[in-house]
Amino acid sequence: MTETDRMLRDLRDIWRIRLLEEKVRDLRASGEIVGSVHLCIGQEAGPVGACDALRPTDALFVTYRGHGWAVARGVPVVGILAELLGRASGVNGGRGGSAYFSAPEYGFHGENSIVGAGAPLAVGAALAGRYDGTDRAAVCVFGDGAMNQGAVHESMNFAAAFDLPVVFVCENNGYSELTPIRDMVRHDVLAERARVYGLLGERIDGDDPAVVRERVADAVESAREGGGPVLLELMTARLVGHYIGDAEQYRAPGELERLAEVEPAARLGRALREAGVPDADIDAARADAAAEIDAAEAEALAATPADVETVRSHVHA
Amino acid sequence: MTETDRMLRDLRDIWRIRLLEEKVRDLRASGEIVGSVHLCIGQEAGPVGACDALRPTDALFVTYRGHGWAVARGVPVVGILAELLGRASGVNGGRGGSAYFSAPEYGFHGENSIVGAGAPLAVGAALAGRYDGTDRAAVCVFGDGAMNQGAVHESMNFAAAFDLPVVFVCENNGYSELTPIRDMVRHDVLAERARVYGLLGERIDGDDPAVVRERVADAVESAREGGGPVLLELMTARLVGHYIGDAEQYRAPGELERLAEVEPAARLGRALREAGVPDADIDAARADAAAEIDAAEAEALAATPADVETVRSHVHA
Amino acid sequence: MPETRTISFGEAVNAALRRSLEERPEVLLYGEDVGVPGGVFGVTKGLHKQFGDRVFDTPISESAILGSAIGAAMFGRRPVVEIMWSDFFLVALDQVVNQAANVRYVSEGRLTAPLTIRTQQGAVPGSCAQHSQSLEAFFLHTPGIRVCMPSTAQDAYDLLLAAVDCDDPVVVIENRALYHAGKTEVEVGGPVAPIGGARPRRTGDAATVVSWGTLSSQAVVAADSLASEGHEVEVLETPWLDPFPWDDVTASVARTGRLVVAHEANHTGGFGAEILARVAESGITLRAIPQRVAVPDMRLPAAPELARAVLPDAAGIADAIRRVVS
Amino acid sequence: MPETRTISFGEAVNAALRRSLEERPEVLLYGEDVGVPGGVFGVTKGLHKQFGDRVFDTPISESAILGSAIGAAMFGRRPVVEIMWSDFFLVALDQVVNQAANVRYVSEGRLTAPLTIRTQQGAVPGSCAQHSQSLEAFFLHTPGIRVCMPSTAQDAYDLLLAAVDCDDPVVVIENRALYHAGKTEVEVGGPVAPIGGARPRRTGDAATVVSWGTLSSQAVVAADSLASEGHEVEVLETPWLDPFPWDDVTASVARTGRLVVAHEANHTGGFGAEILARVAESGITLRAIPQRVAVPDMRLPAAPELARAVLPDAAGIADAIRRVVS
Ligand SMILES: Cc1ncc(C[n+]2csc(CCOP(=O)(O)OP(=O)(O)O)c2C)c(N)n1
Ligand SMILES: Cc1ncc(C[n+]2csc(CCOP(=O)(O)OP(=O)(O)O)c2C)c(N)n1
Ligand SMILES: [Mg+2]
Ligand SMILES: [Mg+2]
Repeated sequence: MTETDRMLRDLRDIWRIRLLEEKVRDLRASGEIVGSVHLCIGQEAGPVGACDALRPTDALFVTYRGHGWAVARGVPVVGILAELLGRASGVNGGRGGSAYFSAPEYGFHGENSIVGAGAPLAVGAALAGRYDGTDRAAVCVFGDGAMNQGAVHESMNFAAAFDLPVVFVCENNGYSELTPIRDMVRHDVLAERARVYGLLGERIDGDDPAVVRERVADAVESAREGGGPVLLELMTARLVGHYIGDAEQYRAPGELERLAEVEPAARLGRALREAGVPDADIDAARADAAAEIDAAEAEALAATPADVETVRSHVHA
Repeated sequence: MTETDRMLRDLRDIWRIRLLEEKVRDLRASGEIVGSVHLCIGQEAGPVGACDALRPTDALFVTYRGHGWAVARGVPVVGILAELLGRASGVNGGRGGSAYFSAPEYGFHGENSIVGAGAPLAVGAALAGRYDGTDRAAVCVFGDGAMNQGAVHESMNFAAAFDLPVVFVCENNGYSELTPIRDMVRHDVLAERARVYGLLGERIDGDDPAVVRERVADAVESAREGGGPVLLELMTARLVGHYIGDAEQYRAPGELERLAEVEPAARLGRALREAGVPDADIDAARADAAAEIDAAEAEALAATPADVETVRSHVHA
Repeated sequence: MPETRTISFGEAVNAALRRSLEERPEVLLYGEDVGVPGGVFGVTKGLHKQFGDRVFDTPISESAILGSAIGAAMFGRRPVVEIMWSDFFLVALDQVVNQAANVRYVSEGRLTAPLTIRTQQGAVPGSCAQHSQSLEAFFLHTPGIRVCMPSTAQDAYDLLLAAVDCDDPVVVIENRALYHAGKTEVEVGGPVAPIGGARPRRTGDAATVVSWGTLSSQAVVAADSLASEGHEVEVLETPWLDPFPWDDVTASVARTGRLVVAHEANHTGGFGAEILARVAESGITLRAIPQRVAVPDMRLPAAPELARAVLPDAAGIADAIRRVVS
Repeated sequence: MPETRTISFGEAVNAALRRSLEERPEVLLYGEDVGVPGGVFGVTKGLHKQFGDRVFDTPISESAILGSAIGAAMFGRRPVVEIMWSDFFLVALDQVVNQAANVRYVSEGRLTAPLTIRTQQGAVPGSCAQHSQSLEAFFLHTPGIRVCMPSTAQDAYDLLLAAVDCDDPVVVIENRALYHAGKTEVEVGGPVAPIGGARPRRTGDAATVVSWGTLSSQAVVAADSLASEGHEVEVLETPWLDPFPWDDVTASVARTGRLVVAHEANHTGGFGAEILARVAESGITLRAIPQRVAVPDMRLPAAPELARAVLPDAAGIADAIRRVVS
């Protein structure tokens, strides 16, 4: 694949996530989707780049802000939308909802709505790989704020002590809910926390899918080869509220305008134009994504509601 | 006070702890003391040096291995022994026992039997000082193994984020119960963990009371003046089992013999002799301590048992 | 100076916090997003502005939040901290059960931990299994901790003040569905009541319904519908769960001979079991088999239709009442 | 090949672990000090030697221990992990309640977490308030988790094998006072039983005593002393608490009309409440007020005399039985 082809594909994949999230926002506004929803608008380059560096057998554990990671991992958009809409055909039949769904058949081992709690699970997935003959790597995604949660600390040390192939991906979008991370730490280069556990840590541009792809690929490879876990801090920004309804009073004046100029879709579009790619191709990346998302929406909306008859099944084996 | 006077006093204080612990061991063996007991034999220099650098208004939170800290902080030995013996005159009337007693009237805010759980409490003591007009510092003591507990991580970051005057004292005795710390971390200079929170960290000789005194005094002063919390890693060794009854199979051949030569009482005795202090003075340091401990034992043994009548009081206000 | 205001549940919490901060210099208020942003539900709005650094935001570190509050309380502060969802207690329950609950007892009162922990819980449409549990039973099995669960704006105000005034650790469990659910008249500024006490929400002789939290209002709805069927049912709300008003409950059940308990927690091991057990132990002869209305021992699904199928509600309570009165 | 061995409770646990590791390559065994040192109580001795890196020590990181076991279980392993004291669960309860318990339900069975968590609990002379709690009620109020509490060497062996075999997360609560308390004949190597089931330890028509954990043997002692007073009492041990043998209990109570429940956990909100509640709901008419024997809602003091004054024992159970039979 040529460099520009890859960039075009990345752009399309970014749009697939962006447009899905915009759709979700609209469906939430219209009341079709109910409950708390955390959009990843602005943070799409991370999942697009990272998932491209994973094998189908690798494990992926993310947070409540996980729609983009699910899409990038290959979970069908219709299954995600149906899940958020509470349809029987949702990836979890409506049980997970926006903030806690999984689709292991696509290598997506689940969102988690407890900050930091996915980290130990990912460590376990990597641990299993030591015994089952695969060389599975596990990727665990969480936010900047999660770095201050005990379970994340324990997981990094545990994975380091046993050289487990875990790549910890910290999406640093500058805020934990409504509070800036810089006010909650004395030293705000979170990637450096890796060093003390004896692992590699790096702060990278989280808004460039090519950078993310390359660094995650290196990290996964090194971890898989026994080099120990890696912590990557993806510098990014969310262009929307923490949850739908967030008044975003914590933003500095002009912050959103400034962010809009450097957000990944705009950046990649500019780069493609600079590389001489015709506008039509660039527009097509978005249009293709839009067509997919629109079709998925129609299909999900038409799907049958979650099955009340079986609501009590699967509590136990 | 001259340097040698101070050394003599330190030696006597080390012996006060050592002989208390030996007494406790004997009373445990004879069945007068019942239950799990964690001795600090070999680790006496830490408490002796550190407590000397504290003010009466400072806060001190330690672990189940806390007898030595209590003694160094000024808690009467008879109150400690009575507590371990389950006497009404024990510092907590027998409710705390060996592993969970406190004596706040002496600035000893308690042992804790949950690994790492005292750290957040110490942070709170320091936090209170920000509002109550004191410039209280809080000292929190835990072991090497506790560094891998989530609550300790959260506490260091929390204290760092708010520049709270907390001195975290990690007594690195090489083992967590029966497991060597080096096998449980990839990078074993634990003091370096401080850096990532933006705090000062230093690994020091934990078996020299003068070194500990000086470094803790500096740390407390810097923390008190707003310089942020400090982590001190006191390199030390316990000369006995983790608990009474520990078969110590994890020891390397000759380990205990090697340790016996560098343990703090022996070291300080040698240093005093080298400084020309007469043997009689050196022996008196021990004899004074022995007299105090023996008297305390007699008094504690003669004390009335814990009061069963009031066993249900103080569950609530 | 007592005064009546027409305010929401959330505003009542805010008013109680403001008053506590005003009247007691030793009160601190902190937690995730409670300071500058004024709380994710807007409940602590304006307090950071008014009280400066006595009201602040924290890292996402529940063990440090709870533990530091205990430590500060030992040293004369009276912290009011927030755990944003009761589900999040579980990452730090040690600080409540092994630390806060023991401070007074083990030290024979030499150390105390007068802190208040505000949280909120319950299922609302769309909330996932990790954000919808009702966990009061965990605290009610932890001696040394006081627990309340206000469901009216008046109680949100009164109970929070009582909690702050209490010298024991108190867990105040609010409910996010109630924060902005409408305004009612609330008397503010009156004397601070002691902890404890029941709230008769409706009187009657046909049966006793005991409930707390959001189900209290559902119990009243159910009782009203039973009234239209000719059965006047007593609804006893028990917003204080520890101390629990055992005498009020047994007195009512002794009169009615019929008992229904409704809670939003899971059935097995929920506090409803304790109430049925105590009534059995009281020796009262019931005239009908006692009933519990609760979540049928499961995790809660996110889809609203699914959740609705298993969450207790007025209809379920009415059915239970019918079973005891018929 | 079934065979009978005379072994201690601790050795029975060891035998079950060894067999699990031998028969199931997907079993891993880990926790603090369980590997090279063979466990702080010596229960896992020899297993690291025999099974190498399938048996290992971990950092003091309960969240990582539990969470990694869940993650590994999702990927085909069958981890058996240890939480050294049940009190220590509280630093990481999230991983049990918010994680393990939800895996199967929320994913509709696409993901599962067949892990076993071994722990031990209870008060022994001298143990402090942070090392003596009985916390089974927390797990029993958490749907999705199975819970058992063996009190005999045979059950220590059988139940652990059943737990490892079970496709749900199972919490196995042992007791450190029992590990080395003497040897009994244990049949090892037989077929693995399914989870669940009651253990009648004594038969009689005068009353039913339900108990688990260390109090089971105390209940038998109490019943024996009542026999000498002319009352033959049924003692039903229920080492499986989830699933709980409700039918066995109600059948026995229906026959005796008299119920005593004894547990070492605190009274209020203990599982005894659930049993009294279920019996009340069963419609059985009791011939005496049901009794609970438990810790009287407090923290536990370290001094043995103090603890003895409040811990339930055979004498207390006998008194309770006397209250129901007289
Ligand atoms: C243990 C726990 N504490 C608090 C919360 C509430 N909460 C949900 S998201 C969030 C902020 C997380 O911030 P960050 O880790 O930076 O991730 P982001 O949302 O920015 O992606 C908080 C505090 C939670 N879900 N779990
Ligand atoms: C949360 C928790 N986990 C486990 C234990 C059991 N435990 C008691 S002491 C100890 C070892 C602690 O090692 P370290 O921190 O190095 O302190 P040391 O005992 O060497 O002084 C362990 C694992 C505990 N008390 N609390
Ligand atoms: Mg963030
Ligand atoms: Mg150690």
